[in-house]
Amino acid sequence: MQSRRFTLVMAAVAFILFSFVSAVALAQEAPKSIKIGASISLTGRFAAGGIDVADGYKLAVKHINDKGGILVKQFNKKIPVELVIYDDESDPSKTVTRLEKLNAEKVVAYLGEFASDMNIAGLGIAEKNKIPWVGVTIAVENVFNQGFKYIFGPNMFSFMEVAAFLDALDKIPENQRPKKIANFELQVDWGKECTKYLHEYAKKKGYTIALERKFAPDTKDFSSMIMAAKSAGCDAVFAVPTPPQSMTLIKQMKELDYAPKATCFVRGPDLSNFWQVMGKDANYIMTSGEWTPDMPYPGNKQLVADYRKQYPNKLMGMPVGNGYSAFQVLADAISRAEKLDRESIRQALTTTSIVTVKGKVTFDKRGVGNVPHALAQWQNGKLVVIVSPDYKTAPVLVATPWSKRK
Amino acid sequence: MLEITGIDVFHGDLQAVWDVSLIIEGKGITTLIGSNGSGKSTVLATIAGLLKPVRGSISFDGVRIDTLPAHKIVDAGIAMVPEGRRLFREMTVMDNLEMGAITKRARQMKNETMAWIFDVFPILKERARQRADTLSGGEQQMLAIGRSLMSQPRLLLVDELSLGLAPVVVQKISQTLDEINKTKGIGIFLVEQNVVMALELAETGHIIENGRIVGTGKASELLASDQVRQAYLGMEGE
Amino acid sequence: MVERKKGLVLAAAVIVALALVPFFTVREYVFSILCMLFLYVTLSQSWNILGGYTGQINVGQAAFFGMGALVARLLWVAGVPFYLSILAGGLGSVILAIIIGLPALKLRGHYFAIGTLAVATIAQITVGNILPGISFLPAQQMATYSLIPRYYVFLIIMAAALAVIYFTVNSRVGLGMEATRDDEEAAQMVGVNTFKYKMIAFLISSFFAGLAGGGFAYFNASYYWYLPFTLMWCFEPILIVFIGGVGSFLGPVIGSVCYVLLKELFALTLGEANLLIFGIVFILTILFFPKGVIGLPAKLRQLFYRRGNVVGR
Amino acid sequence: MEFAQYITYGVINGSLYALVAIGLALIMGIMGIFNIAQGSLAMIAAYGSVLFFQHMKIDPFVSLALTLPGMFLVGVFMYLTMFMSMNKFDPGQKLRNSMLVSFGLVLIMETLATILWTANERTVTTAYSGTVMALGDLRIPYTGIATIILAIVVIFGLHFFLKHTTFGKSIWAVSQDHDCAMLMGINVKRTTLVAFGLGIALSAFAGAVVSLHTVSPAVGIDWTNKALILIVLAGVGSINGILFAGLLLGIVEALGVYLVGVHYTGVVGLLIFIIVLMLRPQGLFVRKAGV
Repeated sequence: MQSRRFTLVMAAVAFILFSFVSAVALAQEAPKSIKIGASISLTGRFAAGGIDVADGYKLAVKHINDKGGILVKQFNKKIPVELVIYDDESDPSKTVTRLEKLNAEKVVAYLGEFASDMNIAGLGIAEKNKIPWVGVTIAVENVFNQGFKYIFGPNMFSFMEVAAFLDALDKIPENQRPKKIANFELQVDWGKECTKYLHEYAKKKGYTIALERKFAPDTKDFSSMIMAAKSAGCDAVFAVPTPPQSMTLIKQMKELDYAPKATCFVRGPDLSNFWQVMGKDANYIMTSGEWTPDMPYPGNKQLVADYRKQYPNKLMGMPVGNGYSAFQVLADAISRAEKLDRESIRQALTTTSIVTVKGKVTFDKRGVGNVPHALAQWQNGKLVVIVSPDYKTAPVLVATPWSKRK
Repeated sequence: MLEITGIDVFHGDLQAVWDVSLIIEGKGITTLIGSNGSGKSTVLATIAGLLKPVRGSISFDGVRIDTLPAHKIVDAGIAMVPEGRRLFREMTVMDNLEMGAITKRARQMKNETMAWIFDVFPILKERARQRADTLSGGEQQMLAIGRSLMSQPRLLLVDELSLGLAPVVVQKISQTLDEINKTKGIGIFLVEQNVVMALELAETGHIIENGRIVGTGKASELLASDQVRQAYLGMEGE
Repeated sequence: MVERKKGLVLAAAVIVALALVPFFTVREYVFSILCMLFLYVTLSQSWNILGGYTGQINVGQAAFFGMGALVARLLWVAGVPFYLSILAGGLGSVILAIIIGLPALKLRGHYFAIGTLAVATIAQITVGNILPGISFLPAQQMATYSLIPRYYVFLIIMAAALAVIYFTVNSRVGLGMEATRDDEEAAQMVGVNTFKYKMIAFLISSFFAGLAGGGFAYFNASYYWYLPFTLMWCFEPILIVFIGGVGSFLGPVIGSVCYVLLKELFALTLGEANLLIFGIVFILTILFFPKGVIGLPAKLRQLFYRRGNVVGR
Repeated sequence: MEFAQYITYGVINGSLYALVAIGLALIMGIMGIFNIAQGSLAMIAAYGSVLFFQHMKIDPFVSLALTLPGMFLVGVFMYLTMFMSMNKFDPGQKLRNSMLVSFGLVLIMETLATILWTANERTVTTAYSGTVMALGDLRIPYTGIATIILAIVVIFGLHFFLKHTTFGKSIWAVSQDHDCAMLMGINVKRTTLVAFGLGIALSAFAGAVVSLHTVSPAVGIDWTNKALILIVLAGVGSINGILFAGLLLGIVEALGVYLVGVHYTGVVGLLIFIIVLMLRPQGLFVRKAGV
């Protein structure tokens, strides 16, 4: 009895397996459009940024296709874009199979996703499949020191965030300017890089790193770090916490009555709902200003208007603009490539120079993007750009002690 | 009066009781004897509502009870002392008794009933605040009986009273049961492997074998019969 | 016995047929998904020998999977041939299992389960703190990266795991394991050295989990060092075994096929709601096949012959 | 002084851990159901608190009046549709299947929350958040004080309910012997239904406090993990022990920060946990088995 079932089940397993394999093998499709693929976390831990990025891509595709698509010289006509997005469930090992699936569907390029866990797993696949990858939030410079040829990062990097933060400090009048910086280092490669550059740039500009403390991505209690910074007399704080961590950090800083003149949390406060959930405690907090709805670059107004129309209930987060911008870069490269093969598109990407909704994007030899270094600050319910190389910005506000805030 | 008419009962896919019909008089002491695995406990569990008959019916004082859930059967006046006592081990003696009086009818008279039970089993009063699993075997059996009596039953089902107890203790407890029956008029239906004890205590006896009733009669007559003596008392007939 | 032989022949035939797949298709997607499938079969079967056959619910499989991946990757990137690296990864896990197993296997039930979960969490945090960076393949290995050798590595690891575990559980050792699972105290009383069987199962389990980790390290072009230590690798093998049927040899195989392929299918077709639908299907499966998918034939038989109606337990 | 401040946060964190764990402990200890969706239910309840606060300005501790019955009904629904059918299994299989089913629930709730409320982190910032009671240099946040009080009241309240009320005792009786409870005339179906609903309703307390920290759809499993550690630390079936286990873990984590730094907090807590497990495998607060 037992063994009969063994045989039966083995046969069933074999059958299911082979029908799956053959079904996949037979599903060939002829490309009638420009196929671009992305594996994105639509569910799970990283879905917040993932869905925003996907929305940015989708809106950009819609805008291009409304105009008939991308002009491809080889065929001398406009070809519409077909964007294929698969969910990787915030699981990096799924990213690999999704990207291989997209490869099998003959996409001409990959678009990146939000969370670095997935991006890191994915870009190796892009490199080995020789498919150009236009990232959206790969802020780790080290990735680009590996000699990859197909990876492009049209976004702000660790060193740009640090530079923008110090630029903001420079803009504060001499008599009020913070001098001693507390660096809270997140124990991931991005945090390590930020620390490296913070030391390098601070030295150049005459700031001291008076305190350094490490924390992990799952840290939920920051009281010890805050107390240490307070007793070391640090009047500026820099960190790249996760979004929930930046919320907890601010709450605990208030509880422990620590209000340094400048506080920069690169992630978290850039979320559009940050003011909504944190209220006026978010005041004076600085964050990445890579993209905001108010930026005066061409096309940004329309992006914001169309997004608000399409998703009236959603707040517009920074990843939407970043996604939109990344797609603009790719579409530009495709039209300049004049052909629809992956190698030509890669070639075209290396010579990118386009003004997107977040400003001008170019790439260096490694694929590291050069984008405007911008920093933003929450000022009375609005995320205001305080540092930008391209236009006049609002003044930097120095934080007042908690007890003096209303 | 409990009337069982032609019930078939299954344990999963296995049939344990075949077409059993019994009449248990309300006032007296009745016993069902049989060897291990003969189906006698199954009959009891079916009366108490833990198992449901696939065919046949059970009624108590004219009311059909086999369709009721177990806790309603308690409400209807049938309480069971389960095999192996099954006390709530982590609770005190008091709390165990309180659990016996959970039905609405019983709860109203909880204090009076408890006083009576402490009367019947004075040792329980002494141990009232102790955890049930600290009692001796005999005390545990008393508590189990007391707990079931808390529900103010008219019929008490007792499953394997003598299991794991010393003969003296069995003797004592069965005497108490007899008293309860005589003074309070609570009917007792006893299921036992200890055939002699059961038949000496009971007025009427039934014999079950392989899930079927094979004999019925006055307890004293059964005790003397060859059938019982050969099968259960290990005495060869001459 | 004849039937069992037939089953083994069929199993061998399936393995051989799988080995031939690369000759019929070159689609890398097929390989990548089959690689994941083999990985999950290996990992869940390695969990099954300890959890299913010996009754020790290990919720820390990620520690052993991760250890295998860590050792293998470090050695491989340092220039050691990959097959040696992967073997070393398996041994690394075994060493970890010896260190952890000696005290941990004295724990029973929930305590062993949560204790191993704690070990896995500690491993994840520690590796994340010591190696916060990314593990890249050297550029020249990246340039020659191909999925086909990875496919065979996973296939071989899976076949080895299935064979070793099959013959172990069907031997005298297997009987000892099952005795340990069914009633540890009773087994001890009749003179079974339950600790020995638990340890054997634990070592086999960790070895193949480590090999699977090594395969994973060989498979991924770039990843974070802590990735193979994430708790997902603890939970998924358990789920898969329970879906398929715990303590049966084919359970993990069936569970993996259902879990990996169904999830993939849903993710490709259903977009944002795919986990919602998967969750519902998953719950319905568990409710209707409480003993796992392998209980399906018994369930059907029961439907046809069902007569008794039992309430209570 | 700094040290006292660490410990204060440790106590606050530990109380929150205990609040999350208590519902799981009740359902697991009393009913033998392993509900790994408990953290996700706290997540849903926390979203309830967030939404009530955002749209109607109702304080999370006040909106408990709404989230508690709401979660109770969720529990009743869960029990009737999924967990009731598991009563016929033996304890091992019941534990196993309930774990699997609740894993499915985790997936469903996470995805549903993402679709309904986006995956963005939320938090409730009330007028009093960030305000503290200052004892010299020691600063104790009022939300922390509320957390500690809530944990004490809920856990001791539950303990009292189970030990000293008739209905509580009957829940306890059912947990010890399901069939025998039936024979006593306890309406087992109703009792288990209410007990399960109660266990799920307890997640509303956790949710209210979690909403003062941060909540996003994926946090559920993290909270469940913490809760499991507490349950084992306390001993399965122990109710009061959960509070002490929570405080112990919170304080040990705080000490860990003091000794080795923030990034190893989790490791230190778990190492202590493993040591406790080796020395006292039945749990810290259980003599034999019992509530």
